[in-house]
Amino acid sequence: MFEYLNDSTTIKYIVTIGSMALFFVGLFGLLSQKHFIKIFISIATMETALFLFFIGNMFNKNFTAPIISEGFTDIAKMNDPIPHALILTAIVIGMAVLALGVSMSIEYYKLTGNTDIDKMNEMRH
Amino acid sequence: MSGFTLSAVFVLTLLKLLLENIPQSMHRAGDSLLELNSTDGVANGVTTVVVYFRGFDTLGEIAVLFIASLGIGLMLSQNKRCTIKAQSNFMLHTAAKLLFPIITLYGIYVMVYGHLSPGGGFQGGVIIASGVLLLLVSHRDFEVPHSFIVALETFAGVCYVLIGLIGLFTLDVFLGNFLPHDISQMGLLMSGGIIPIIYIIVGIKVGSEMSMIAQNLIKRGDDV
Amino acid sequence: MSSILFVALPLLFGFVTPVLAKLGKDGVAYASTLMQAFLLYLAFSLLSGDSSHIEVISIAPPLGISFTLNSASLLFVALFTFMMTLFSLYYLSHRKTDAYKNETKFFILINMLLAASIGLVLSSDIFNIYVFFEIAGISAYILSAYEKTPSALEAGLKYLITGALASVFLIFAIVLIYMNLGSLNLGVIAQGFESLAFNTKLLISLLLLIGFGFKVEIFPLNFWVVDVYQGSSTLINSLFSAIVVKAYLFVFFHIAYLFLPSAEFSVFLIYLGGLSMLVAEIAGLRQTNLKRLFAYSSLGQVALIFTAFALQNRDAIQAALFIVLAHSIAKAIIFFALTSIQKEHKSMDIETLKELNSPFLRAIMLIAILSLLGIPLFAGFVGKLLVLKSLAVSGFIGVLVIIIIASLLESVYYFKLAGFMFAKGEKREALEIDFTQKLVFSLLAFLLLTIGTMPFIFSGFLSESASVMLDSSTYILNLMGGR
Amino acid sequence: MIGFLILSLFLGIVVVAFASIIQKKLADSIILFMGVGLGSVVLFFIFNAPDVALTEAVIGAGISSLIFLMALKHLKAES
Repeated sequence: MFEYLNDSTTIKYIVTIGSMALFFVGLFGLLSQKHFIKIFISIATMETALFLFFIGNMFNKNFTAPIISEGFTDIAKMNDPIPHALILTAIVIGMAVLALGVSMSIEYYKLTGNTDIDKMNEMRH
Repeated sequence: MSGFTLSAVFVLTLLKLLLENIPQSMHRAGDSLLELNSTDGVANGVTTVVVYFRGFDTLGEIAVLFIASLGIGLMLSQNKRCTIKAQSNFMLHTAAKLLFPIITLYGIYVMVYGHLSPGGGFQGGVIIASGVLLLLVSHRDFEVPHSFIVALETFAGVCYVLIGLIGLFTLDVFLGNFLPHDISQMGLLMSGGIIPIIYIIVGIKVGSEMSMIAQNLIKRGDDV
Repeated sequence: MSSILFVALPLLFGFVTPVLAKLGKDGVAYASTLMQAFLLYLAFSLLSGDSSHIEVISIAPPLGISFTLNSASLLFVALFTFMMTLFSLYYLSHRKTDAYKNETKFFILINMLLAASIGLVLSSDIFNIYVFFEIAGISAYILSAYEKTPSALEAGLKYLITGALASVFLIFAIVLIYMNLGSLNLGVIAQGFESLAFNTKLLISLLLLIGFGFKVEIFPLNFWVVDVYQGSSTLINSLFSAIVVKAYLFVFFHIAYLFLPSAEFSVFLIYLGGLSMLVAEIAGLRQTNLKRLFAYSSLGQVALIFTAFALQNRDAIQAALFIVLAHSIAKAIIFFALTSIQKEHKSMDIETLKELNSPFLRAIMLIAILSLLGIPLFAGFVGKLLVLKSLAVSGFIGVLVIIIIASLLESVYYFKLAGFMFAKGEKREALEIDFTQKLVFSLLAFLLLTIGTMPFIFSGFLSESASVMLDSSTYILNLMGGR
Repeated sequence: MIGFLILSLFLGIVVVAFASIIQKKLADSIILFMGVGLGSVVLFFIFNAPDVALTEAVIGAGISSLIFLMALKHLKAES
């Protein structure tokens, strides 16, 4: 079904356009939404978009996962493991920052009753 | 709608620039890494990269988790803890008790087999922490033993740096693989020298940090 | 071997601190200061050693992460360890009366900040730079929200959101670099960067500029800085101003010298720097809160350093390094002094300076302000003069005029400040400063005067650092040879 | 087949992400965000990156959504 989509260049186009669309959704959310949680969701969406963009572009459908196991020992036909390692690191770091942000916004809400990023103006009076 | 226009213009420009020259397949650092990978006797290429070739990144990463957990503890700390309200549903209570050992076992499996199959310290640690999370949600009076966790995370952090420094002094390489890592052992549990050990240490660290984060977020008192 | 220690020791210290806390809070405080003093000793013994301090360390040699310690990065490492040690010394006496809550966590955070700043400067691997970028960022977010007042939390949140956004763009740039060049090592990237298509080069440079632009506080992306300075506690501002920004500035230009797409891009950077300085000084004019005012002054000075670095010739970089030293020292003095004042007066309004009754503090602050202003015989003068000179030599008369106008605007509010400090009026009781703090202040002021009166002591080393920073081919050679 | 799979997953993810962003009720928004995480897990798996897929499953779709949900307990639930 839809065999013409299986070409590797086409896959790269799909990945690039799709992940940039996701990036756009995140950026749009960041610029248009006000609630802290929404802002953090938007940032997480942007990050996910980049991860998909990277892994998807480095993907070769004729290759295998970079794990040597029975029947899969041909090193020349494995996907590059470095992007996987980088994205692994980036996912964990992104999660840590988001968790910190969420806890800060909880405290901020407890103190001021405000969840709106545009109404953060403790210092303007 | 100005946000919509702005982000649309930005992303369309990005897309135009990106689509104009999609990178060709070429020889990348990862390919040479894969060739070297077999000399370490570790089956999972990603594990070799994460723990060995880019070990300093992983050290930085657990430092990030450590600081984040510390910061969350700092932000949400207060004298008043969440009081025990209604006892949770009996089914939930029992199911959580039954599931927790299984989740932990699975987490340990993912952690220990990180150099042979997908998974490893991060994933295993987080899986164990999600088991703790389940207990925290279902058992209102359950608390993660604080001093035990502190001891655990300190032990893991210190071990990581010390193993790195031992490598530096014996092989002149930070995180050098000073334990025997024979290629013929590949695929066995005991293979890969220090790599599985470090990944287990990372798992302990990640698991304890994530448990603390979960505990702090759940047990935060409801009002000020 | 030693360059790993600069990062590994503070990290290790951070990891063991929760257990060290069992010894008592004083134990942690003294141990932390001792550790920083040891790093300072290490840095200075390297500085005074033989002149060619080039050291490349590869972790997992063939393809792993490399660290490069050369004259340029050593200068910054020495500056950071020096500033951090003085900060700890100041805090040691400050904490007797006014300690932070949960002090052990505070010590962990400042040591992590130190490790990350040093790591940023030393690292020769773009993804490793991202990791240190995040460590420095995340500890700075927590430090600025440390006091958990509404304004501190607001500052922390603003810092965190902009920082998270910056890291998204930085990851984007790294992703594109790896996709197009197949490596993360700065040397390999620098070699291959020239051969890329123009659009890709432009895209990568713009993404790097946006990513680092948030952190180096450059004009359209610096809206968050002032609020962060005002919301965070005064003592911590000295770290932001003296260490964190400097680390980001060094990394940004270190990368820019290795792969800048074209000469037009660097002209763009020069104008951006001039514009940022002008905007910051105009906005600084009508501030009445001391922290906010000095935040704007920081923005102005950082923009000046940015312009000087962007000129991309040896004299300008030497000038930039002079301003880096002068600005770090002066801002440390200012924020330490403001901490002492705030402890006594509980207010940061500009009017409090009128009531200040401490001839010592007034004199010290005056020295710092004169240095920031660029009065002859003070440290700031040397750098500013050299920047203006190299701008004139390179033919950027427009930027030269902008910077002179901005400096005049700057002088308006500095003189206003000095006027408030020496105004006649009711004084409070005398503000006592204890011996350690006096020592710290005097050492910093002495350094400012030394740099100002005898710049030739430093200029040799600074010009060597400048040429090392600019000389990318040697850097690449060392990096590749280190394998 | 693989191209079609990738295309449809991307379409789904983008639509779900957009819904999650514009959703007024935060609880719905977070659940939809979990959906984005799940979709990307499948994509990562298709892209021969099982390690990343596992990480994204436990962290991206698991823990971080739970963190958001925990936060919801404390915050105003409407945006």
